[in-house]
Amino acid sequence: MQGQDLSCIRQDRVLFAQLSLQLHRGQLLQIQGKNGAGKSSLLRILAGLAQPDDGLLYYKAKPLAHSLPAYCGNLCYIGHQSGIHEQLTALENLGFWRAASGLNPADDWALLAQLGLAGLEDVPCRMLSAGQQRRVSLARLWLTPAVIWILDEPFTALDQAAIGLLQQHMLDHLNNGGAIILTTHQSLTLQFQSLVQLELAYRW
Amino acid sequence: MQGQDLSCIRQDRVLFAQLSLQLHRGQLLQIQGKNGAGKSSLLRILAGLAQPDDGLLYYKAKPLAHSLPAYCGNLCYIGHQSGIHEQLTALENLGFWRAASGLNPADDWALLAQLGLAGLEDVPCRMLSAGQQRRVSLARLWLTPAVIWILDEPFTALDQAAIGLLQQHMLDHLNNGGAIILTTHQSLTLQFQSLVQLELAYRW
Amino acid sequence: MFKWLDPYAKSETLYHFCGKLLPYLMVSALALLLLGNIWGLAFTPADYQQGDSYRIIHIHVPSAIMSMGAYAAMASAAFVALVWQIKVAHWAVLAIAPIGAIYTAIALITGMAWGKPMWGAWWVWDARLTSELILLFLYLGVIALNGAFSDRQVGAKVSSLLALIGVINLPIIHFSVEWWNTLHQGATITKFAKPSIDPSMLWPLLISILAFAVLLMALTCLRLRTAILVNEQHRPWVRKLVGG
Amino acid sequence: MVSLVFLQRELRLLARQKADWLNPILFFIIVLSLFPLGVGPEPNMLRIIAPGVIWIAALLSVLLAAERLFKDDYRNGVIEQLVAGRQSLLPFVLAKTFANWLSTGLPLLVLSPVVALLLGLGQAELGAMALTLLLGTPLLSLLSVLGSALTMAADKGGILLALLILPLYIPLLIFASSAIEAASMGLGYQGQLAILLAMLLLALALVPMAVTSALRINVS
Amino acid sequence: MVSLVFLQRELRLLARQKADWLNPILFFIIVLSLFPLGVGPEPNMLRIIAPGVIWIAALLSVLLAAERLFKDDYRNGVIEQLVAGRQSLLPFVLAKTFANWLSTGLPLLVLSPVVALLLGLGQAELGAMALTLLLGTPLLSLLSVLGSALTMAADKGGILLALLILPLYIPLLIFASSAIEAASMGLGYQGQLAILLAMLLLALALVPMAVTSALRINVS
Amino acid sequence: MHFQSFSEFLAMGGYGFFVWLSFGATYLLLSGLIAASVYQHKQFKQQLKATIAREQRVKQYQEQQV
Ligand code: HEM
Ligand SMILES: Nc1ncnc2c1ncn2[C@@H]1O[C@H](COP(=O)(O)OP(=O)(O)OP(=O)(O)O)[C@@H](O)[C@H]1O
Ligand SMILES: Nc1ncnc2c1ncn2[C@@H]1O[C@H](COP(=O)(O)OP(=O)(O)OP(=O)(O)O)[C@@H](O)[C@H]1O
Ligand SMILES: [Mg+2]
Ligand SMILES: [Mg+2]
Repeated sequence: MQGQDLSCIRQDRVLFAQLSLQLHRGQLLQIQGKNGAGKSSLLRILAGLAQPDDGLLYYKAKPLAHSLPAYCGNLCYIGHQSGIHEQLTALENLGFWRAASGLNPADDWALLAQLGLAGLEDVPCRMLSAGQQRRVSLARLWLTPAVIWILDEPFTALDQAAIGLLQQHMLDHLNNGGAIILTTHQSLTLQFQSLVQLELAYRW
Repeated sequence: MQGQDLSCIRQDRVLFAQLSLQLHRGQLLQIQGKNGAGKSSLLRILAGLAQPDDGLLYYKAKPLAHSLPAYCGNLCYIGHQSGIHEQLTALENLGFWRAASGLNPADDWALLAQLGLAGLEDVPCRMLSAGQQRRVSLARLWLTPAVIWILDEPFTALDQAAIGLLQQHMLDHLNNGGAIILTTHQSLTLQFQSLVQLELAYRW
Repeated sequence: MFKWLDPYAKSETLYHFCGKLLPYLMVSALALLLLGNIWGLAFTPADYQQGDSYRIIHIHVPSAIMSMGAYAAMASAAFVALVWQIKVAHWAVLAIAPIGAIYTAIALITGMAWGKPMWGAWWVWDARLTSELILLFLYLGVIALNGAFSDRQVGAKVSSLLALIGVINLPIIHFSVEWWNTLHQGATITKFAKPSIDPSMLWPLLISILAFAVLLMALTCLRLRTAILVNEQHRPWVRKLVGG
Repeated sequence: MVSLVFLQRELRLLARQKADWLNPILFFIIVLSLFPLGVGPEPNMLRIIAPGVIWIAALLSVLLAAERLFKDDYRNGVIEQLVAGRQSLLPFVLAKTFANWLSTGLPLLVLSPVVALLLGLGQAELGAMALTLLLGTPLLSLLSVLGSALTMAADKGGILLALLILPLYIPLLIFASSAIEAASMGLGYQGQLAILLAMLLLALALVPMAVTSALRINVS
Repeated sequence: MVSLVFLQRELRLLARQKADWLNPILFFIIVLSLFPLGVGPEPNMLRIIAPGVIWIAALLSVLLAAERLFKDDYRNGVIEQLVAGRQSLLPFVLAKTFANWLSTGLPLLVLSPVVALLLGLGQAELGAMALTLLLGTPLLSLLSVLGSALTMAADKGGILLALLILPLYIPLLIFASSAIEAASMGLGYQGQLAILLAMLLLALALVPMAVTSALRINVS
Repeated sequence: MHFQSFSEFLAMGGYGFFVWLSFGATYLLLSGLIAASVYQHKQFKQQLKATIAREQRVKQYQEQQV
């Protein structure tokens, strides 16, 4: 996938212009930048949630407009918001996501236990701590068959153990031919071979 | 200030029991623990927002119940939530907080510029990025004359520059005889002499 | 006064105290109820105006009066709970609310069943009837509000506050007959000086009222015990009691 | 099927927020009982204003319940996720609509005998009322889902929703109350029912599409 | 003073969320115009039901606006902060109440001539209506602030609030509409006004306290 | 005894329906309330017992692991 000459303008301020980027299978693209540089805005454009003010996106060398369903089906976007319903339990939230993306039911209990939520599977999510809620929303990365992951500050609120776990999972995904775009202010602790960094300058 | 034999029970699970802690002027108390260990719950108890299920809090050797106004007046609590209104601008939010804690108006423009929000002072906060919103809510630490600060994961969403700035400000506060209780999953980068760490175990 | 109450604020003591009281209360409530109702149904003369339909009085008036009594009790518990921060009192509020709601429903149903033959309509929009309906809504409001919070403690406190605020409705119900001209009967037995009712009818009625009051206490004890267990389930004494 | 899972989620949410389907009923009864208090208790007068009053109360209770329909899911980012995933928006909307009707429309229908009693309606009016409620409440649910989707990202709450819905709702009100009135005068009311049915079918065809695009617009 | 700053904040929010004070007015008018549609347009009938209908519409529009009163500030953690700081809760509540009245009650008052026109009321009734609105809408604002504070942290939205408020509101409805009715029959209505005033004063004394404690409870 | 016969007692001077309706409803509601209260109490005790047992099993399991 590829983006060409992207630009985004928010409140009459040019966040970035003529930005081009490419992402291949097995590649991890880390977008860096100060607070307010436009990282989240860029990710939302890449996820198809917003339109670029200029420029085009390509997926498998075709403009995105033509391959939208294929692209969206292959995408997993996790943003600043959690995407979990506070009244539902972790288990129910997972089941919902599974169904929404057309997957078959599987052993969510084991997954949640793996994520350190053993014993909290059937507690409404609003009763979980900040980090536990984050874990539930990240659990989707274990479910999804999507190839492209777009993660906006996934490490927020997680403790060290969970960060390690998530990075390991990302590594596995890359090795399986996946591609990841992420932003984070914390530095990555594991060794990623195919790490590409893109620096967004904070423009005023 | 002092806490004795505190315990907290959430959803019939004992998070901590018989926990005692002390905090002196000039001291930084860092509470550590896994996700869901009960850090936030402890901080809320210390801030007087929740009642401990057992145990007593003392402030200046008097039980808290007797010295509540003095304690609360001397306290600045910043939790997971931002405490800023999304519709109001950064400037208006600061003005509100200033008034709410009975302070005199001062030069908020300079403060916001110092925090890297120059040019965004009069934009509604919902149009700010995650890290910029966090900066606005942390700006209160520059306003408040409170001696005790209670900060729940203050570094979330901040970039490295902002984290450095905040830590420097915390250092100044400690040197001026303040006291800080904080939780964070990121490690502190500056050197704090009087750092005390308290580990909360994740109990199931 | 609260020196005296204090031991009962300890939930374990209260649990056992309620447990001891419960059988006596329950048995005497049921006995009184049966006595009062059978006496009233079969062994008193018919009213010269209303015929035998007046026998509904033996449940209508007790349940109506005790629906208000239950509210008063609930509100006092709420007051104690909020002012002195006594947890058990919060639970008492929640224990009483459903009982009061049922009593109110009984008063409404029996009133309607009495109104059809007497006034020719199941329901009229008369002040007392309406305010009794509002009482039902207040009870339901307390119950619903408590259910609306996922944090049990917060729910209990907020519904106590609501129960306390709703007290203003009690005088409205009681004096509604005097403030608005209505179909409903004025005070007949609550006029202490000279009850304007025949003693042969009065006695079974008084017994029934007493029965409803004792039943209220019995049910409160029972439900309070459950509430204590639910809220104190992590305490060692509960664990030992239930046994595992 | 996917749709079923979505429906299951909504129902579970309803079951979780236990009294959520009870509250509209209580509200409906309370609003109905406000009228005799405000207007005066004469049975004749009540019977005349009954059709209008019932339908206004029904509107308001459905409206109030609809307000938060999408709010939570929007704030949590659930809808953002669904839009990003694209395929499953329509079943989601259908499930929401159906759950909304189950929790607000259906109870009103079940309640209609009680209402008839309270306002002193006769057999014929009761029948007409039940029939119009049967056809009208799904329409109402559709409309409020639409309004709720439109106002999802707006800062203003229920009132904006109400404003959007009310004009659309007026034809429903007119035909439904005229059906009940016709019944009370012993006339037939098949005509009104047919119109209600037509409106319902039209809404069923158009509203879900409108809702999905409203959601999509609101997210970006 | 502190209170003024809080009030200023609320007013600024109102100004920002521009149509927030316009919507209740529109809602009020729309509900009022639903009645002629639902009940039938005979002027006599309308005049009889007018007092009740006006007050019911007023209640509903204030109620709808009240729902979100504290929700935003709660979710953002503003109220948590105020509770932790403790001293400034009462001015905050007073400012909220006053702003709520300014944005919902006052417009209704200003609107009353239009309403009189819509429902065919005469001079005397108009006067009575304006007076009862003057005394009643502040009370209504106080009640809805109370309900909003009680349900702030609740999972359910507007309908629960309505459920809690409506019983408390009924006395107001009865006296206010009976005042208008008395006016329409050419009788005096000082008695009703005095009772309304008494209720207002009582509420002014008690409600702010209750609201602050409700906020405090909801946060913990 | 005020009534001459049982059928007269049932008829209640023509008001039988209303009288028995109210008494029936009353006893139904009251017994429902009592039964529900007792059931809730019993059920909660049982539930708690199950929870305690489960916790102990978890504890045992954890000790085995160590
Ligand atoms: C749905 C209909 C009715 C409701 C909601 C209702 C409600 C009440 C209430 C709340 C009370 C207690 C008042 C107090 O203690 O201050 C009461 C008392 C009473 N009711 Fe009813 N009532 C209804 C119908 C009737 C009918 C139809 C009759 C008889 C014709 C009746 C006769 C009485 C009598 C005799 C008392 C005792 C009054 C006293 O001594 O204070 N009620 N009712
Ligand atoms: N909803 C919005 N409407 C208008 N402008 C916005 C909106 N969200 C963000 N902006 C503006 O766009 C700029 C970039 O925001 P963005 O969220 O992309 O930053 P970011 O790089 O993700 O920062 P952070 O590290 O703080 O998350 C910000 O300076 C902000 O002023
Ligand atoms: N509102 C709540 N109601 C009930 N239980 C809660 C609530 N919030 C948290 N808990 C429970 O209390 C435990 C501790 O939560 P807390 O928020 O204190 O954790 P934490 O140490 O701050 O974790 P994190 O690092 O993820 O922020 C959690 O396991 C959770 O299950
Ligand atoms: Mg961002
Ligand atoms: Mg935390």
